[in-house]
Amino acid sequence: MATTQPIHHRELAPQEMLGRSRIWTLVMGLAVIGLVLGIVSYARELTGGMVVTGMRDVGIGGGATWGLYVAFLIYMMGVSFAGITIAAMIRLLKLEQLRPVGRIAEILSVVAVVLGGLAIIVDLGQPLRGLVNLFRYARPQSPFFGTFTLVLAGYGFASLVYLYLGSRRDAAVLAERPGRLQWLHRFVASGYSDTPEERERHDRASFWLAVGIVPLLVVASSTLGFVFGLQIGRPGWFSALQAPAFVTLAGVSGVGLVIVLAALVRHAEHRSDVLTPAVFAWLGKLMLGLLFVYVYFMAVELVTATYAGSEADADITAALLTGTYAPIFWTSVAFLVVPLGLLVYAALAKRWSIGMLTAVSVLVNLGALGKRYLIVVPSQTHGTLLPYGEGSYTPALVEYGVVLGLVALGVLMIGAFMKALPVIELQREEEVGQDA
Amino acid sequence: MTRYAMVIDLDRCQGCRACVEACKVENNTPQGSLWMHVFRLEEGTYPSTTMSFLPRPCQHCDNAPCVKVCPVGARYKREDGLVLTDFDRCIGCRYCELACPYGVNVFNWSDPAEHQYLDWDDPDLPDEVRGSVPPWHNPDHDVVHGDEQRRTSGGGHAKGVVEKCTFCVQRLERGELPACATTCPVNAIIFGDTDDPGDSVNAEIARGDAFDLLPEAGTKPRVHYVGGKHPTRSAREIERVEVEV
Amino acid sequence: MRTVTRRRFVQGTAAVGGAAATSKFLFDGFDTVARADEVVDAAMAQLTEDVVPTTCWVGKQDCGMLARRVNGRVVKFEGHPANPLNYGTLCPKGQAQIGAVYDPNRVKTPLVRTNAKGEPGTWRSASWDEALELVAAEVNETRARNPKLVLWQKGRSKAKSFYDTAFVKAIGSSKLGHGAYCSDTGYRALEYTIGLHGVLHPDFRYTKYLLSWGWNITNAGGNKFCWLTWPRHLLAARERGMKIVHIDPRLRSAGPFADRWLAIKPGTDLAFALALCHELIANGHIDEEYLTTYTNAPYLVEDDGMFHRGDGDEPLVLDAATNSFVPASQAEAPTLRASTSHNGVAVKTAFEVFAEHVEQYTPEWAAEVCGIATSEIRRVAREYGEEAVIGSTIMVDGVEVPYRPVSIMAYHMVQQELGFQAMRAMLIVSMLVGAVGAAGGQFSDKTWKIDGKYTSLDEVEIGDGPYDFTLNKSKFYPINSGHPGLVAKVMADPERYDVEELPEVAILHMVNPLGSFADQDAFISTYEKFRFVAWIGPWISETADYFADVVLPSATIEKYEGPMSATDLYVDAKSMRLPPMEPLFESRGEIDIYLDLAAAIGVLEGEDGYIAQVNKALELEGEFALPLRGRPEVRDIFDRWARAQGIEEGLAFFEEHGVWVKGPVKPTKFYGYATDPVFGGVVHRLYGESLARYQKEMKARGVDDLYAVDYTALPMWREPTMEQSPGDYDLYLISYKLIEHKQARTSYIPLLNEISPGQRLDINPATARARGITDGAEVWVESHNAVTGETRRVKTVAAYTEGMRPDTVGMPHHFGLWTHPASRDRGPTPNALYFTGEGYTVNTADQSFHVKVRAYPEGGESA
Amino acid sequence: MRRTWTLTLIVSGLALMAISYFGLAAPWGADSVANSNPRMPFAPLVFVVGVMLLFGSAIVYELYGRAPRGGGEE
Repeated sequence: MATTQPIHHRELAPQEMLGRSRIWTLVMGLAVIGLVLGIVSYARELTGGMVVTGMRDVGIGGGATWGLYVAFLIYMMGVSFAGITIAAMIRLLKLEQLRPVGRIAEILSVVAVVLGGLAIIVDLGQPLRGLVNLFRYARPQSPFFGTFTLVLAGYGFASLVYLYLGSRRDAAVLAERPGRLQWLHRFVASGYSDTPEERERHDRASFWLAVGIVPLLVVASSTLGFVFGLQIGRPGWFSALQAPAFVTLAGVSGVGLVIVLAALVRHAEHRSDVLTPAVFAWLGKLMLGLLFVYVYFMAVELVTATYAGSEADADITAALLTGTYAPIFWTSVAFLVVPLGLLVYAALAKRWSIGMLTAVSVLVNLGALGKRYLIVVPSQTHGTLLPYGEGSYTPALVEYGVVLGLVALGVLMIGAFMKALPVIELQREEEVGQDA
Repeated sequence: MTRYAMVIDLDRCQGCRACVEACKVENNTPQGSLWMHVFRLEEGTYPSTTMSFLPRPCQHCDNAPCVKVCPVGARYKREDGLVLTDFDRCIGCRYCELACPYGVNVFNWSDPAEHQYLDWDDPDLPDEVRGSVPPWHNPDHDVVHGDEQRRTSGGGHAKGVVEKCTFCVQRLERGELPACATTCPVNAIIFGDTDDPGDSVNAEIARGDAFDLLPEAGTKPRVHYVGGKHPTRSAREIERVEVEV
Repeated sequence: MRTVTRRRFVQGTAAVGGAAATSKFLFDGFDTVARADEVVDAAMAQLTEDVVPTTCWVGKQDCGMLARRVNGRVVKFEGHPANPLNYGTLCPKGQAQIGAVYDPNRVKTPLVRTNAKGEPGTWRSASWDEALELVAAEVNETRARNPKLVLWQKGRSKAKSFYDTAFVKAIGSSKLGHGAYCSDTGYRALEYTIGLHGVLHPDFRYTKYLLSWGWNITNAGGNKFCWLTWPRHLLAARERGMKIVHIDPRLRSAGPFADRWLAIKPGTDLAFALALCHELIANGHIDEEYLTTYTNAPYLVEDDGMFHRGDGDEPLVLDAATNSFVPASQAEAPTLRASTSHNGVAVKTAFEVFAEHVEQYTPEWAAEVCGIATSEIRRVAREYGEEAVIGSTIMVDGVEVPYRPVSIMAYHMVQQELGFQAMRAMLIVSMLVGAVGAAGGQFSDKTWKIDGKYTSLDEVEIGDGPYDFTLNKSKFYPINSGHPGLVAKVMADPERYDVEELPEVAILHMVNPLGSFADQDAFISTYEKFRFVAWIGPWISETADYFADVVLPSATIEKYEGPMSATDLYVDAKSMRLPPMEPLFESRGEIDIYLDLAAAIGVLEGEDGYIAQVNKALELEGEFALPLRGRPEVRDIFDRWARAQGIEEGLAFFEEHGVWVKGPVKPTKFYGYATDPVFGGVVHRLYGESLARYQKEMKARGVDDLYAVDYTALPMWREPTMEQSPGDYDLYLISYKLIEHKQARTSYIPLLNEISPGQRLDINPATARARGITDGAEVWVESHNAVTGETRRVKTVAAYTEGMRPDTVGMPHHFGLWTHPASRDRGPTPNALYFTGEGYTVNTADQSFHVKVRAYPEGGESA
Repeated sequence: MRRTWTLTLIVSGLALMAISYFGLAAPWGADSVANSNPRMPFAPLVFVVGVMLLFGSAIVYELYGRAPRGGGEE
């Protein structure tokens, strides 16, 4: 039976407000340290110039001019893409059982966009000019235009809206209870009343929002792929596969992070009630699908590089398979292929252990990072078309520091959100009613 | 209407790198920033070894990848064929550097003012250079150029921006040839206007043995080569320069 | 601590607070519109710009330059379009020298030493007057006893060396140059053989077949010109179809310009040349007319190797016309080949002797010695002989001259133990086909001017000692090139060389024995013996650093110097170095320094004074002569010179035009065949009778065979002394020039160090791998003295190249300096590996730059 | 009314994006100085604004006629 009653009459289950566990505090503490390190590192880069990084000019400089930062940017864009896709799919395909991870995905998406944006800024030689000149002069013809405007402004904003609208109801619930954050909850709730028409309206709005977002995402992530895909000057990049490959690997890593976060929340905040194995199984299958496609792309790319490839492509492939980059390459491949195996097994055995999925997710994300790195760097150090000889690139401590800082910032943002609003949607009272 | 082009005669080039030095002095480029590079290449094994030289300025492509990818239009193509960089607009994303198949772009990794061959121990240095850094500071680089009125000549203007060969835009405006073409002791660098039928550069381009660098990249360079042959990837670079950024 | 307290210039900026630096970074050129306009105004404000003609200072040939000045400061040097040497172009050094001009590490004031000699110096600034007085006092103290004990030594002379030779004459000092390290071996050989002052270079206008014999085509010039001018000639010739045979262990020197590469074993050039002679005679490629008419080839030689003079004192020839023995000068048709007897004395023509002598030097034999295929040797000999088209003539500017379009370019390669005779043999190759002084054939000097040494070298009187410290006219080195390295050896052990008086005071002018001469150790141990050393130069050289008592800072380009010949062989011109700026810091132009020094010493005025000597050297007579009283202005000296040359405007002409182009040189000036009298009236010495005489006299005075062995009438092969080093010293070390550098001093210029960073060991990859030496890795090079057994080693980095003979390694001869911050840590100099003295010095007292070495990786000492 | 506003925002958002991308931003091409400047200064910003309007419409749709503060209506 489902009789509507004003929500404030309902008692809030204690576990529904999160962010109180010891683990949470510990993680936040570490994040703060990481952030400080990041800030210190970036300060060094600003004052000393980018000479403090490991990057150098391509050619006579014998280096790579894009390095860890860009690899991280691409990775984050992928995560963000995947996050919002999952959220949107939950809407579009009415995947009720996945609703508990919906918001996790949304948050992930927003955070990832922010980090990606910052990654671009720290990679600029003239960061402040960048902020102004991009808005002022950005050229559609430059793939950067797409990456920058569409990705950052576009679905950064879109996912923010999405997150906001989705959070109103829970905010309204919390707004009822006095507390330090009541003002915030009231603001977010912005007069949400749990009337049927309000709900119905919200559902419709977020449905169309989702409909709007998904194509945008494909375009956006593809342009990011084009940033590399369209470069004739860079052997190993000029590949039609880049865009689709980008999108799929993005999906893989994103789903992975969702799984990790979900597992973390489930364990740390004891939410096995909603984050059921079924949820994980579903995500696992999704990852299996994407991973399968990606590994296929990877194989095709390798084959084309080894056989059809030009001399330059051949050199890069050599560097990847047997040369300088072989360790990173084969590790990344293993981190993607082994999980695929595990997932296939799980699918056949119909046994989706959360532990295994979490492990797999961590692996694929490391693998994804590695692959991003290998797309960016080798073509610069080993792909020069004129006989410059081999170059080399090793990220400097400063770069690791800055990236660490960015990750830490992301963690802090998520943690803060958990404090402010339920990271898992509050159950609607008809469900409560069922529980009762 | 003028359309500038350069022809480099590999039958004449002796690989002396005078062009490199002329460029550096003329354009005040900072330490580690070589806009012109001369490959000294070696192929084969003793005793059947062959050697060749290959000067490599910016190719000033008509279909320039760097121009296409520049997110803010700091790198742009002029109607007269020059591909220039607006040092005051560049945001330092180094996308042009990746897009260029020839590797001609140079980024100011550190403060150029502190990389002008002057960081030696000397208390009197400031007085000696009398505020002009480098001591051979060329005032042409302080002013704007072309109808577009942008500051595009010279190097080392700011930390964190990309620079490259400009065909010596400041000299062209004075009616002079680029520094490299002027100084070449064996006149291996021919520079001129392809829209002027009388210009000797056209005859050179028309030579049967003329070729472009990396034609497969479809960049349509305005720098052409005659004599010699396109370097193969089996060529080894000897006597590499050691840039210190 | 070398000079007054120093601190890092960059500290100023480094000290800027983090916050400030950050904002500087963030906002640096942030405003993207306003900025441009501001700078326009800023820059447009009061700029005065002009152009001053001058000449290059960094190289040896003083190319014409235009200095672009902004507000009185030079911002760029460009080639002078009208100067025949460079026609508007400049080499990398010419471009980069602006870095040397503004070098903050130049000596800024006269310096006086404040610490003991023999170690890096510490200095105090002094006034010019004080410094000059110090030098004058020491010089006069020694001059009073024996002016020859004052040693004046200079590196390369820039422009006409009138002002310094005038000084040497005025104070009557001894004099040393750098010649014995340059190509003087070749100079001696040519002066002696054909009377020209120079080494071998071609008539590029017509030559079609060039033996590039150890010529570093793409990096170095020849003895008469810098690299810049020669390649211009070479390319023009090549575009006319000239073929280049590159005879050099190292391909890089000719790079792409070698049509054929003969990787000859170092030190065997004499053998190769003798084999060519053998083949030319065998193939009948002989210009009989030239040989019989203009050389001593038909002279009759007795068994003792001396000419057959009969009763008179002129050598006799067998006149085919009258079939009688007549003095050479009276013969109508001397016989070239004859073996007969006269008055019971068995005689042969010199040519006969030569032909029999080279019988042994077959291509097969040479192939063994030189490591070149027999077929290649035969081929070169055949092509050279055929291309010579013996007997043909050509009209050049209305003058008919013999046409022999085959020639040899050879320069520093003669700096080897057998260099003197090797050069003679190479010249004889050219003589056999009559290419000497012919169109397209063999040149040596800019004009066909007979040098006084043609006679003097033939009439050397070997004394009995005691000898002067240069061993001039000694039984050790009767033909003497004045070898600073030998002087060092002599000073180390005078008794051994029968020398009593050693120099006490040295005035070193831009010469840096410690850095640029072979046998560094010898110099370090000898310059200590000078009571007083004065140094003149823009920087403190290594020699000055260790041994100078007083340093007099000279200007770089910002001074008057000249006059300079600007001829490129074919167009005659003169140029001037004019100061584009006032001398920087407290430096002074050299001429001012010598004027002041002469005044301080008290030899400025008077009949044989400095001024009088300058008048003589510049041929300033009558109205143009400088008054012998009072110190002249430097500009006035050159103004008088210019007017004496018939230029009414005087120096103003050069101040306006930069170069004085006199027009094309007449063929009668440089074609030996076309001069009047032909070849300047000298007889070319195919047969070096006097050399054999010297050997007799030397042996009579009981010198070691090592000194006398190469004094032979005809070039004779022997194994170089270095071959006696033990077998594990299995590599030959050669050194060579890089186009980016001039000697070692250009390593003061960071602009050049950037494109040519430092020392390296060029080594064939196969050779390197066999020794476990990897590309770019540190490697030890250890040399061995075959005479004394001494070994020396330096560490550098390996540079693989397939363009190097597997049994040969090479090092550029620059670098190895330590006084200038920019030149520090650029690796060692190969001069630290070479030896001088017995076994490593040519019989004309010139330096050999060959030595046997072994190479092993860092850490592989035991290897 | 709510619908009208929402649609207006969506349409204008799309319009701004289109106009900026095709009309105001720097023209496609690499052969003239004109290619390096947007036809209207800050055209890219207009594009971003367009994107924001487009998705902002959802907020308007949901919040139309609501005060930003206050918890539910009595």
